[in-house]
Amino acid sequence: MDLRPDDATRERLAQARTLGRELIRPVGLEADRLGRPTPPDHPFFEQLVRLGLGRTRWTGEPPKKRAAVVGNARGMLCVAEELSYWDRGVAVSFPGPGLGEPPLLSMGTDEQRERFLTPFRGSDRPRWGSFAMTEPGAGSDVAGIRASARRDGDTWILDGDKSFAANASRADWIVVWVTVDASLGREGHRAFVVEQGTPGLGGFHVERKMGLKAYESTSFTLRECRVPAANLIGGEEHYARRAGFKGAMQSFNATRPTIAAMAVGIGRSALDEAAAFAREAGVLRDVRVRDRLERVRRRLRVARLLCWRAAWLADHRQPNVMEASMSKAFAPTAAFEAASLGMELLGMEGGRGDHLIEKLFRDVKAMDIVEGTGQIQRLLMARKLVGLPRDPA
Amino acid sequence: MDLRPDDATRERLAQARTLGRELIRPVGLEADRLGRPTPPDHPFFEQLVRLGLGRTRWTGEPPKKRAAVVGNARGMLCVAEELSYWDRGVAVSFPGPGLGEPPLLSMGTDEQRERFLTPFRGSDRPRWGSFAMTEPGAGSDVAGIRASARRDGDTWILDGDKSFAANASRADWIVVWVTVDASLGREGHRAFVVEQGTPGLGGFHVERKMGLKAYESTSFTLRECRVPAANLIGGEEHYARRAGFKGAMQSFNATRPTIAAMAVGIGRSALDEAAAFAREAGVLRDVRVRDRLERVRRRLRVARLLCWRAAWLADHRQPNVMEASMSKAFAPTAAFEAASLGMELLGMEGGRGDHLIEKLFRDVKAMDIVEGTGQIQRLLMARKLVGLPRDPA
Amino acid sequence: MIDFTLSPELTLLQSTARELARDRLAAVERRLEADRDVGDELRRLFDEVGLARVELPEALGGAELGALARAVVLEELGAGDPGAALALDPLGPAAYVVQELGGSEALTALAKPILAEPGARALLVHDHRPRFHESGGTVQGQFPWVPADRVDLLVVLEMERAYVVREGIHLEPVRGAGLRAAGASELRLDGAPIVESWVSTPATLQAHARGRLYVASLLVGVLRRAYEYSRDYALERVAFGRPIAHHQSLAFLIADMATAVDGCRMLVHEAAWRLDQGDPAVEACAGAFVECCEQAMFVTPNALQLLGGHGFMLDHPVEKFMRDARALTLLLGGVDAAREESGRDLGERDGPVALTLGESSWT
Amino acid sequence: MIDFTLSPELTLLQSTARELARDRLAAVERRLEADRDVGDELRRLFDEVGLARVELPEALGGAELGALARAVVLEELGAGDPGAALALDPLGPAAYVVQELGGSEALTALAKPILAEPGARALLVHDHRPRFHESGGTVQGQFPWVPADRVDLLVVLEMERAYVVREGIHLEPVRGAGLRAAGASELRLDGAPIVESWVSTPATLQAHARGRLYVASLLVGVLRRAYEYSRDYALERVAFGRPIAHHQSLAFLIADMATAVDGCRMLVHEAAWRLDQGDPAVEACAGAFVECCEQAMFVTPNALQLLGGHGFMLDHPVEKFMRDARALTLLLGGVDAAREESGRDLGERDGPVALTLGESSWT
Repeated sequence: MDLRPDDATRERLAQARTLGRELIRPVGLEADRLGRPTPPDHPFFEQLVRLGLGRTRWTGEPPKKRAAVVGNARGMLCVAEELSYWDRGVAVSFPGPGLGEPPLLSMGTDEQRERFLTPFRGSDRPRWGSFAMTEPGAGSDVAGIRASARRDGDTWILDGDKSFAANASRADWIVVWVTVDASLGREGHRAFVVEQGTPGLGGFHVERKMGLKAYESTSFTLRECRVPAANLIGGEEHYARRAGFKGAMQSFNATRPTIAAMAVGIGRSALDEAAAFAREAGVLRDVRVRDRLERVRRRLRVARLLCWRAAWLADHRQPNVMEASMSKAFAPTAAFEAASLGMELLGMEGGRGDHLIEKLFRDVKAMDIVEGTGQIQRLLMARKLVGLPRDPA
Repeated sequence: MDLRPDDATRERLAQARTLGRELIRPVGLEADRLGRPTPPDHPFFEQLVRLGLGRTRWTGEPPKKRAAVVGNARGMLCVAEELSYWDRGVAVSFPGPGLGEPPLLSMGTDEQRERFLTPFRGSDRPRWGSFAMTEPGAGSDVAGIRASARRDGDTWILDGDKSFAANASRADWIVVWVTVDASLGREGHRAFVVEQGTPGLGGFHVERKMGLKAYESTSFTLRECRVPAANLIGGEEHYARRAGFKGAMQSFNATRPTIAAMAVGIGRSALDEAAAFAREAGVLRDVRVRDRLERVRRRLRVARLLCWRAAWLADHRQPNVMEASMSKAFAPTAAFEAASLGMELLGMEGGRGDHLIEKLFRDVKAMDIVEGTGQIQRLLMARKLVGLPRDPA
Repeated sequence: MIDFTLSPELTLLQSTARELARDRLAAVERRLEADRDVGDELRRLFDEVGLARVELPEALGGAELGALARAVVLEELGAGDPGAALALDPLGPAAYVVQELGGSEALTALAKPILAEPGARALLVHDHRPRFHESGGTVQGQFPWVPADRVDLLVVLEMERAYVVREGIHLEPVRGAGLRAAGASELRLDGAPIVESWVSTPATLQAHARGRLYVASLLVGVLRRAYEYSRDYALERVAFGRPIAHHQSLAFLIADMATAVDGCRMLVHEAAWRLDQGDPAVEACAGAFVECCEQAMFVTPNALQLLGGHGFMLDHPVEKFMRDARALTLLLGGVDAAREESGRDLGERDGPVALTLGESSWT
Repeated sequence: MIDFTLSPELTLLQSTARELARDRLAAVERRLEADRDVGDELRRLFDEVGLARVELPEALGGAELGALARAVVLEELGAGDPGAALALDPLGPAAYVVQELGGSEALTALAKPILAEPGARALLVHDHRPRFHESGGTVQGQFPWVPADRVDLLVVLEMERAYVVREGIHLEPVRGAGLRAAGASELRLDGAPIVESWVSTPATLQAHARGRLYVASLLVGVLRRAYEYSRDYALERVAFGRPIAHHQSLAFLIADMATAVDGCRMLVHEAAWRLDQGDPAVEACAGAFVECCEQAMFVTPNALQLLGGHGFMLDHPVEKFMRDARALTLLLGGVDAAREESGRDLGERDGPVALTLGESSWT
C-alpha cells in the first residue's frame, strides 16, 4: 500500500501547479467573464505549444508495444485533478488530439495513427482533435445513436446531428460515432475520422453553458457527408473481430475515474477558497463553519481515494467497472457540496457573481453529467453488485 | 386555514396524555424490560375497559349513515400521535376490534357487523379483533397473497400462512385475507372472519421483535380451516359489485397518515427526551446540539403538517393517495432521525440499554415498514405524479 | 378544526398571480435576466393588479390581506422570476422593518414617495458584521452585493436596531450570481445621513422574521417551478425505451422533490398563518427559511441533473433556478443566522417541545 | 506510486480472520449476545491464532505488524461480532494509551498479567466530562456504561492525561444497547487507587487517534456485513415478480451502501497507512471515525429497511447490526469529539487544504 504519487508524477504535478497558477486560472476567469470559449488564436494556446503541451501520447511505436503507452492512469489522473483545480474548462480546451486519441490508439490501424496523430507529435501550432458521440436527443443512452453511415463504393456517407463535442469547430478532425444499423445497438456502431472541411460537415454551433465556458461544447451536423473508407477507424475487420474482444475491452475503464478526479480538483479548489475566505472573515473557528469544511474535506478525501483505486486497477488491467463507476458516482456530489458550501460561506460576496467560488458553483454540476450521470453510474454498479438486468427500468 | 385541533379533539388529547403518562408509558417500559407482549390478563387492559376504551366505533346505525361514522380522520390521527408519544406498542395492544373493524364497517353486511362488533359495544372484559393480510413470503407485495379459499357447499375451506398479525392469538376473531384464484391478483382477494377456536386455525407463534414489544405480532396457520359462508365479509355479492367501486374506494386513505402520525409521536417523544437530557447535561446551548435539535423539530413539524393535510383531505372525501403516501414516506425518516440523534446525545448513557430513547430507537424503524415501506409509498406517489406504470421495476 | 382551505379571495388572488407570473415573467425570464430590469410596462401592469400591495396598510393603498396572502402571492411570483418579483415590489421586506420598528406612520411617510415614483425602490440589507459604520449621524461603508440597480431608500437592519438612509447611496453594477432581473450592484454609503433610526430587540426580531418569510415564499416558488419543469422534461425525454421519469430511481427522486416542495410550502404557510393569528412566529418564520434553504440545494441541483447535459445549457432555465435559489438563500444574513433564530427557544425553554402553535394548551 | 495492494502476509492474515469471524462469531452471534460472553473455548482459540496480538510489541508476544494489519483484522472481527471482538481482545485500545503515554515498558508491565490470565480484560474509558474525580491518589465516580462484565485494568483517558486503576472497580450489569457479547455494565470507582498516571497532550492526542481508528475498523466490519447480508436477502426475496434487488431504487440504494462501506474502509486504511509511515495522523484517524459513524446511520438502518418486516424481527441479525453500530459510535467520546479533532487543523493552518499525506511536498 502506498498513497503517494511517484517522483515523476510529483514533478508533473509541480509543473501543472505552476502552469495552473500562472496561465490556466487567469485564462479561465477571462473566458468566464467574457462568457465565451477562449478563441483558438489566443496567445495562451501558443504558449502551451511552446511548453511542449498539446502533443499526442503516441510515440510512433508499432502496435505491439501499445500496452506500455497507456499504463499510467494514476499519473494522468493526478495531473487531471491538478489542472481542474486551476480550471477544468481550460484543461478541456488544451490543444491536442483530445478524446479522439484513445479510439485511434486502441482501435486504429498503423496507417490511421500515422495520418491523424503525426501532426500532433510536432509543435508548429496549436491543433485540436475532437470526439463526437452524444446526440441532441440521446445523452446517456449511447446505445441510441441515430447518426448513420452507409457504404457507397470506396466511401461512406454520414448523416446525423451531434452535440456537446469539445473543441469540434476548431479541430483538424473529429472522431464521429455513427451506426450502420440502429437495430443492432452497439454492434452497429462505427467510428470515423471526419476531417475539417469535408463537404457535408457543418452547422457548427457553440453551445451556451452555465459554466466551464473556456472550452467550446459544439453541436454540428453531417449532411450527406462523404468520408473515405480509409477513415473508418480500425477498418471493417476491426468491427467484425470486436464481438470477441468486447468483454475484455469493457472490463476496465480509466476515463470515469479521471472525470471523477477532475471533480475532486474543482471541489478542492472550492474548499481552499472557502477556507481562505472563512479565515479572512474570522469565522474559521465557528463550529458550524469548521464542521462543514471538515465534512467537505473528508468527502473529497474519500473521492480521491476512490479515483485512485479505480485508476490503480486500470493500470494493472484488473476489472474495475464497478470501482470506476463508484468514483464517478461519488466525486461530483462531494465537489458540488464543496462549491455550494463555499457559496454559503461567501454570503453576500457570493451574490456578486465575480468570485472564483461562484464560478466553481456553476462549473461543478457538469461533472455529475458528463461520461454518464450519477444515475448511469449506479446502473453500472448495480449490474456488477446485484446483476441488475440491462432491460428493466 | 386553521392549524389547531378543535375543542373535542383537544379534550381527547388531554385524556390521552393523562392515560399516556399514568398507564401507557409504564406498561410499555415494562413490556420492553420483560421482552414480551403485555399478557391479555394484565390489569392494564381491565383498566382501559373500565375507562370505556376498547369499544367499536360502530354505533349500530344502519349503513346509510355510515359516512358520518368515519369522518374524523384528523381527530383520530391527533390522538394516535399522542398515544404513540407515550408508547406506540402499547397503543396497538389496546383491546378493541382493531384493524378488523374498518373492513367490517366498509364492506360487511348488517348481520356481520351485528354479530362481530356488538360484543365490542359493551364493556364486560377486554376483547380483541385482529387482521391478517401479510404472509411470510410476501410483505409489501400484497397482490401476491397465497393463502387460499375454496368453496365447499355452505362453507369455505381456508389454507395458508399468515404473519405479523397484531393481537391474533388473543383475538375473538381474525379478519383474514385470502385468494380464490391467485391468477386474478386483487380481483381474487376475499376477506373472511375466522373465529378463535375454529378447527384448522392454529400454530400461533408470537414473533420476537427488536422493539414495540408490548403488542403481539403473531404468525399463524390455516389448515383445511372450514369457515361458514356467512363469514365472508360482505357476502359474495360484494366482490361481484366491487370492480365498479374500486376507483372510488381507493381514492382516499386515512390509514397511512395515521401510521405516519404515530411516527411523529415517537419522534416527538425522542425529541423531548433528547432536549431534556441535553438541558440536564448543560449542552443545550452547544451549537452542534441545538442545530440538530432544531432540524429534528423542523422535520417533525413538516411531518405533522403532511399528516394533517392527508387526513383533512380524507375527511372531505378528496383524493389523497399521493398526500397520504407522502406523509407516510416522510414522517418515519424524520422520527428515526430524532431517535438516532437522541442516542447520540445520550452518549454512554444510551449504551446502557435502559433509557427511553434507546427503546424509541428500537421502536421507530417499524414505522417505515408497516402499511407499506418508504419505497412502496414512493411507488404510489410516482404513479400519481408521473404516471409510473404498475409493471416496470 | 385543522383545515388547509384557502379562502375564495385568496384562491382568486393566487390564480391571478399565477397567470401573470407565468405569462409575463416565466415566459420572458431570460430577457428579464439579460435586461437586468423588468421595464416600465411590466411595472405598470403589476402596480395596477396590486400584487405588491397585498399586505400593505390601506393608507398606502394596500389590501391588508395578511401574511398568508402575501406568502401565496410571492410563491407564484417566485415561480415566475424571483429577481423580477423583487424588482416589481417597490418596498419589499424593507416595509416590514419600518413598520415593526417605526410604526405605521413612519411607514406611510417613508413609503409614499417610493410608491409614487415608478421604478423607485426601497431596499433592505441585513448588516450583522457590521459593514456600515456610523459617525456623527452619517454612515460610511460598503456592501458587496444588493439585488438592485437603483435604491431610493435604504433600510439597514442590525441585530437590535434599524436605520434609514436616502442619500449618499452609490451603486456600482456587478454581474450578479442570480436574481439578475432585479439588477445587481455593489452598494457604497459615503457619508449618507441617517433619516430615521430605531432601537428595539423584539421589533427587530419580528422584522427579521417577516423578512425571512418573504424570501422563503419566493424560494418555494423557485423550487416548485424547478420541480415541475424537470418533471415535465423527464416525462418527455425518452431513454432506454421509456420516459426517463418512468425509470424507478428518477421517479422516486421526483417524488422526493415533490415532498420537499410541499414541506417547504407547508412550513411557510404555517408561519404565515401564525403571524396572521397574532403570534410573533419568530422561530416559525426562521425555520421555514432554513427548510427552504436546505431543500433549495436538494431540489434545484436535482432538477438540473434530471435534464442531464441539457441542464447545463442556457437553453433551459434550470441552471437559472439553481443560481436564483442559491442567491436567495444568501439574503437577510443567510441560513446560519436563521438557524440561530429557529433554534433559540430550544436553548431557553423547559418542558416538552411544541411543534404547533398553542400545543401546550391542547392537553 | 499509488498502490492499494495488501502484502501477501496481510492477505493471509485477513483470510484467517475472515474465516474465524464467519465460522466462530457470525455463525453464533445470537448466542454470544445472549451469553454476554465469548466463552473460554473461543478465547483460547483466538489467543492461539494471535489476532489480538497483531500490533503488540514482541515483548508481549506481539507480531508488530502495524496499524494497517490491525485495521484489516478488526474489520473482519467486526463483521463477525463487534462485541465478541472486544471481548476477545484482552487489551484492546487501552494498550494504545499505556504505550503512547507510559511507553513500552509501562505497557509490558501492565499488560503482562492481563494477557497471562484467560478472561482478564483491560478497558479504556474516555472521560471528558469528567465523571471520575481524584482525591488523594484515589478515584471516585460512576461511568454509565462499559461494554464489559469484567475489568481487571481500567485506563482512563482525559483530554491531556491518562491514569490507570486496578482495584476498587465495581461493575453492575445493565442490559446494554449493543455489543452485548462483550458484556455491559455500569462502572463505579470507589476510592480506586491510581496505579500510574501520565500527562502529555501530544501523546493523549495520539492515543485518542489510535483508539478511534480501532473503533472505526470494527465499524467498517459491521457496515460491510450489514451491506452484504441485506444485499443477499434482496437477491433472494421476490416481490412484484422479481428479486427486490432488481427494483431500480433498491439496486441503487445497494450501490450507495457499497460506496459507503468502501469509502469508510479507504479512510480507515489511509489513516492506518499514515500511522505506519510515522505520521501522527490525528485528524485522519478522527476523520475515519466520523465517516464511519455517519455512514453507520446510513448503511445499517437501510440494511434493516431492505428486509422490510423481517428486518424488525430477531430472526435476522440486521437489527443487531444497527444496534451494534449505534453503540460503537458512542465510544471514545462519540462523534462530535472526533469531529472536533478531525477539523482542528482547519482552524489553525494557513494555505491550501491537503487531502493526502505529504501533499504540500508534491508540487
